[in-house]
Amino acid sequence: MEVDSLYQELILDHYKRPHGRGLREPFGAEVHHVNPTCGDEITLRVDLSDDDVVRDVSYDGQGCSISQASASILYEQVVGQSRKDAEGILAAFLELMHGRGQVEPNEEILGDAIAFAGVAKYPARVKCALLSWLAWEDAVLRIRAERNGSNG
Amino acid sequence: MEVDSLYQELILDHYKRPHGRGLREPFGAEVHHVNPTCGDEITLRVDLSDDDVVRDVSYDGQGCSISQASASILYEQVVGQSRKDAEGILAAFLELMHGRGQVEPNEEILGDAIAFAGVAKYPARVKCALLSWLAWEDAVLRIRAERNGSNG
Amino acid sequence: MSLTVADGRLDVSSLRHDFPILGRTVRNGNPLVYLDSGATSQKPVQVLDAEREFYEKHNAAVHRGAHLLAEEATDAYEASRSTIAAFIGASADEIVFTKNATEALNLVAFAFGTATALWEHGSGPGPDEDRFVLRPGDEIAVTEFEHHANLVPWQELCRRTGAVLRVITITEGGRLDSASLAAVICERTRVVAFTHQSNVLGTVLPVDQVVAAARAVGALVVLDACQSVPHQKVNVAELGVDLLAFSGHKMLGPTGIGVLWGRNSLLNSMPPFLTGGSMIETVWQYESTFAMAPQRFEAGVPMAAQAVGLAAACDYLESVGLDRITNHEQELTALALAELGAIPGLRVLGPTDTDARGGAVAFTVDGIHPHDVGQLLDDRGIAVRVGHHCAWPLHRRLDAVASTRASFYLYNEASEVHALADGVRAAIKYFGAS
Amino acid sequence: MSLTVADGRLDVSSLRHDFPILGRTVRNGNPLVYLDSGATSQKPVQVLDAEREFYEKHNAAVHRGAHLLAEEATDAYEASRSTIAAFIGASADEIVFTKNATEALNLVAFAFGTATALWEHGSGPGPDEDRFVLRPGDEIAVTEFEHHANLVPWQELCRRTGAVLRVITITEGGRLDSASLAAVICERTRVVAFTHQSNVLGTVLPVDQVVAAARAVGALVVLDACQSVPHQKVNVAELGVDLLAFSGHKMLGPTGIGVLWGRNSLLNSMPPFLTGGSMIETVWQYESTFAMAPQRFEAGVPMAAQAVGLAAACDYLESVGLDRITNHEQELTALALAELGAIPGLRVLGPTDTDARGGAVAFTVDGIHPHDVGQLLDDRGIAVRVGHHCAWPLHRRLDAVASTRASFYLYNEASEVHALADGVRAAIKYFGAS
Ligand SMILES: Cc1ncc(COP(=O)(O)O)c(C=O)c1O
Ligand SMILES: Cc1ncc(COP(=O)(O)O)c(C=O)c1O
Ligand code: FES
Ligand code: FES
Repeated sequence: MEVDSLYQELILDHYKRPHGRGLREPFGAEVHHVNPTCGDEITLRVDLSDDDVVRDVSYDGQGCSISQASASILYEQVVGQSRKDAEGILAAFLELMHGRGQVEPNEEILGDAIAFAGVAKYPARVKCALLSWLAWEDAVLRIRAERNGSNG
Repeated sequence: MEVDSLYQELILDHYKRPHGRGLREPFGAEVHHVNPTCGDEITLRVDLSDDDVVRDVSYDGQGCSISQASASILYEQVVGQSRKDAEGILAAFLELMHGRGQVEPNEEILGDAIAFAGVAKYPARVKCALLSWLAWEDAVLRIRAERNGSNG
Repeated sequence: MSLTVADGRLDVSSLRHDFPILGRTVRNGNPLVYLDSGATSQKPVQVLDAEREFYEKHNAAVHRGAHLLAEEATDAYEASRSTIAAFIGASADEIVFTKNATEALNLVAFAFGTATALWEHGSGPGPDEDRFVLRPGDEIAVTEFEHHANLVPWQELCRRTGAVLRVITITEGGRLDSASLAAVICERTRVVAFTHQSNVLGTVLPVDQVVAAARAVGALVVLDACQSVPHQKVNVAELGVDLLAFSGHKMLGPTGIGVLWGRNSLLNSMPPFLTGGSMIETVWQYESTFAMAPQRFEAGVPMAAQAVGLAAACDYLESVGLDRITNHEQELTALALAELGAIPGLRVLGPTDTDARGGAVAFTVDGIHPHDVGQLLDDRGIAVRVGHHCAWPLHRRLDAVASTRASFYLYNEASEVHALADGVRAAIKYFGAS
Repeated sequence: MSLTVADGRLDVSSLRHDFPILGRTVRNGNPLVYLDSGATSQKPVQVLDAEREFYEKHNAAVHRGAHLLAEEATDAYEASRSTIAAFIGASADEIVFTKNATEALNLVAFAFGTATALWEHGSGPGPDEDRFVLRPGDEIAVTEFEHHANLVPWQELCRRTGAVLRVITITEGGRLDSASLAAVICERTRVVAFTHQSNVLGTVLPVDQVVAAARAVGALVVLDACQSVPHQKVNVAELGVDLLAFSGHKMLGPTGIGVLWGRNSLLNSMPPFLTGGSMIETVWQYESTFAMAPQRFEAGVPMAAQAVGLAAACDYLESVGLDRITNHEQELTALALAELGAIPGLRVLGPTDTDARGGAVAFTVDGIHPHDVGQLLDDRGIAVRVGHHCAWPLHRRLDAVASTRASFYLYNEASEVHALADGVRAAIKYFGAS
């Protein structure tokens, strides 16, 4: 089935047994993102250390297999990374998702997130895969904006 | 030329030498009508005797050959008639104009106005032919409304 | 055309030949099973040919020219208006062309907004328009069934004017709640806007009951007929509503055209909406007066080719027979309700019998997201809709984030319903749910 | 396609084969001489084929489905947006599809109306939208050139909000009056809305001059580009205006589609206009939030097939070459000005040379009404427009009740200009005037 390229084993695994799910303390920012076309939502918290290490990403919400698995893999990939490195992963992930299946995924940077390569061929599912990642980006931006605000 | 059926000799004559043109006293009502598609206008006065005879129709304005000739022929046909008869002419004229060239004109009722039979085949010109006639109808309605108003 | 078989039922396999897209294969070389007509319908060649003929032979700006082509184009456009009017039992001067049903519904909401703004600024409105002025305390009623197109314009109107939005609720079984209807409609109600047929649950609403309640308080009745006009004989004279909206693209017509119906006198009492060319009577440098309806609401060069296409769609539907289409859809719906209803873990949203119910069947499956169900169906060539179907508050009310929806039309076959049920079972197996 | 001849000029007789309607005969068996492209253009088969292919292969509701057809339809729709954006030097997220230019201009006027109403009712608007709030004393400036579509919406906005309409006048020669521009634009000016090219006089307005005046006082600049985008290379980045509108049907595209261009950040600061499906972010029962532009302004199922057709029209125009089209039209215009100008009793309205002037040539003939001139031309198969061409105040300004207008496009030939002049002379003879 063509659809197997979308529903990689790894994605189904993360979907059925998500990692890092649940909202936890402490956190620097909490965001709430919605996918307007389907109504799915995610609440996501990011804890960023003073020296810019992603200490935790915790989340809750509802959504399809792709969005749930994507949040789980986001957790796996970015927690413990420096913010810079995590942003690099995000950039590579965005490029992959918007590549319509034409972009060669970089496994070194993406790790397990390369399992989403097949999603890029299903434009309607790209938003699913991106829901948690864009929430993460937003949360990090807010933390930094707040820090800059209190600095300046 | 096909267009000769539109521009009957009689229409061109009335256009070049309009009858009854100019605004005169006395009058029971004066109306101002506009053809929105071309911007042409007519000011028209009707004098209706107490026993419902159309004593005068006087008019002024600008417009194409069809509208000018039509006003002139309106004047010819209805002045001196009873209101009832004049309304009969109007009804026959309206039927002819909306007949798309399919309605057999009744010369007995319409008189010279049958020259407009060809106009019905040019939908964009029907409004031209009707401009003065509908103004006349409106003016008569107003006179009667006023009479009823002062009666009632 | 002979589109029926001996017993008076639809000859579906014949009429499918009129729809080129239905001969297509999709993913994995599967033949297309199109069960998404609730979103938009497919188009028969008769409609496409009519549009093309207009462009190739008669195209000109309508109501703007005096040359032969302009006459022909205007004739084609106005003849289409008459055809479409007759299709719903109306007369031509009651039909306003819009770009879709959404614009038609907004037109009505903006009539209230404009009349109110003119009143507030002392620059009108005329006495006729008074009916459209919203004053403090005035209320607008909608139902929980509404598509966003018949909800958000009213929310926004309330924000712009200070009017209050009230909502008539639905029962557990997915029917209009009469008690709520009675409780919501009151002397302050100025408009009752509701859907004829739910695009999610298929529920056909009791129009006469709502009309009676609205009439009792003098409220204007606006009907969203997007899901009824394509599927059943709708006669505006019998419905008793004041204004009614539907879209061309859901009834075999082209994209880019919708219809607002209203009695001519009512339309003429509404302030204009979009302004510009062709909707005017006189234009001065600082002010203008406006044409009578329907021209008053058709500013600019209109979607003439699309009107011609929509008229061809009406002709096609008439030639097939609306009643036959309704019956055919009911059979498919009954089958779908039976087949899907038998699947463990599957919950059909809304009425589970075909009583006062059209052919939209939305459902959820325990443990599988609607989008994942839809994806597996898509992989088999089955096109359904997933999500909230532009009825998000209704989904919340039903405790469903989203649903999977199959919707039927004249060209669908029983075999496609079986394929749907097979596909759902396969999806359940694939995701190892229930 | 090889649409040019050796010296780089247009190969008109070849490209005419792409336009089936041009092979038609009209009254008295005369071949059609179509000189009414200013009202609407004819369509090449490439555009008609593109639309038809969309319907026959990819039709589905865009941005609403997850199945293959819906993906393909969405792709086709969004790819069309990119093509059309590139055509005017913009990016895709700056392009809003409307039903025609009239809707696009109304959208802008209603943004002001809505922001003002929300402000007055204390229900918003957001800080971004403040730019669109009109307060007592605020002014809106237009010019005497304007088409009703860029005049009446502003008149009506003033009626709804209490803002004041100001008018920049024109010179005797049919050019924008710089002194009037300087006098009208002031600190109170919030919007300057004007046409790029007059649909009556052909005058091309000095955009930079108006932009400079508007910028100096912080006013928003709205350009009606209906008569420029089809005929010359328009690059929004170079123009410096804030918002720009044009129609598809005047540039070889289908009826039923128009475009509003604006920088994405500006579009996002405007309140929504039509509301409903696909333009929302979240919908609750009593309130909603909205998507970013361009989706924010595209409520309901859009005119997808028409977007595909318009993109095909852009491709066609590009393949012919906009510069070549401009040159070709200039040649025809020069010829028309010379031939018509030589006819005794004929008065050309507006500029009589081709300097900053497009291919609309309107004229009056002493003693013969424009409609009668047009009728005689029609009898010879020559289609021109008669009347005020939706620019009534401009005609009053020129002391003309109406005029006869010929307008040219890529498919017109010099022989057609001769036919026009012959026809006018014949009309003069027919009516025995001058
Ligand atoms: C200068 C100008 N502005 C606006 C319009 C309105 O365009 P549309 O009727 O396509 O909305 C036109 C054409 O009718 C025009 O020529
Ligand atoms: C019930 C209902 N109302 C309104 C609409 C809006 O129609 P359109 O998107 O064609 O404007 C739809 C379809 O999308 C619908 O199903
Ligand atoms: S369907 Fe909602 S996030 Fe995937
Ligand atoms: S053209 Fe104006 S009345 Fe005939």
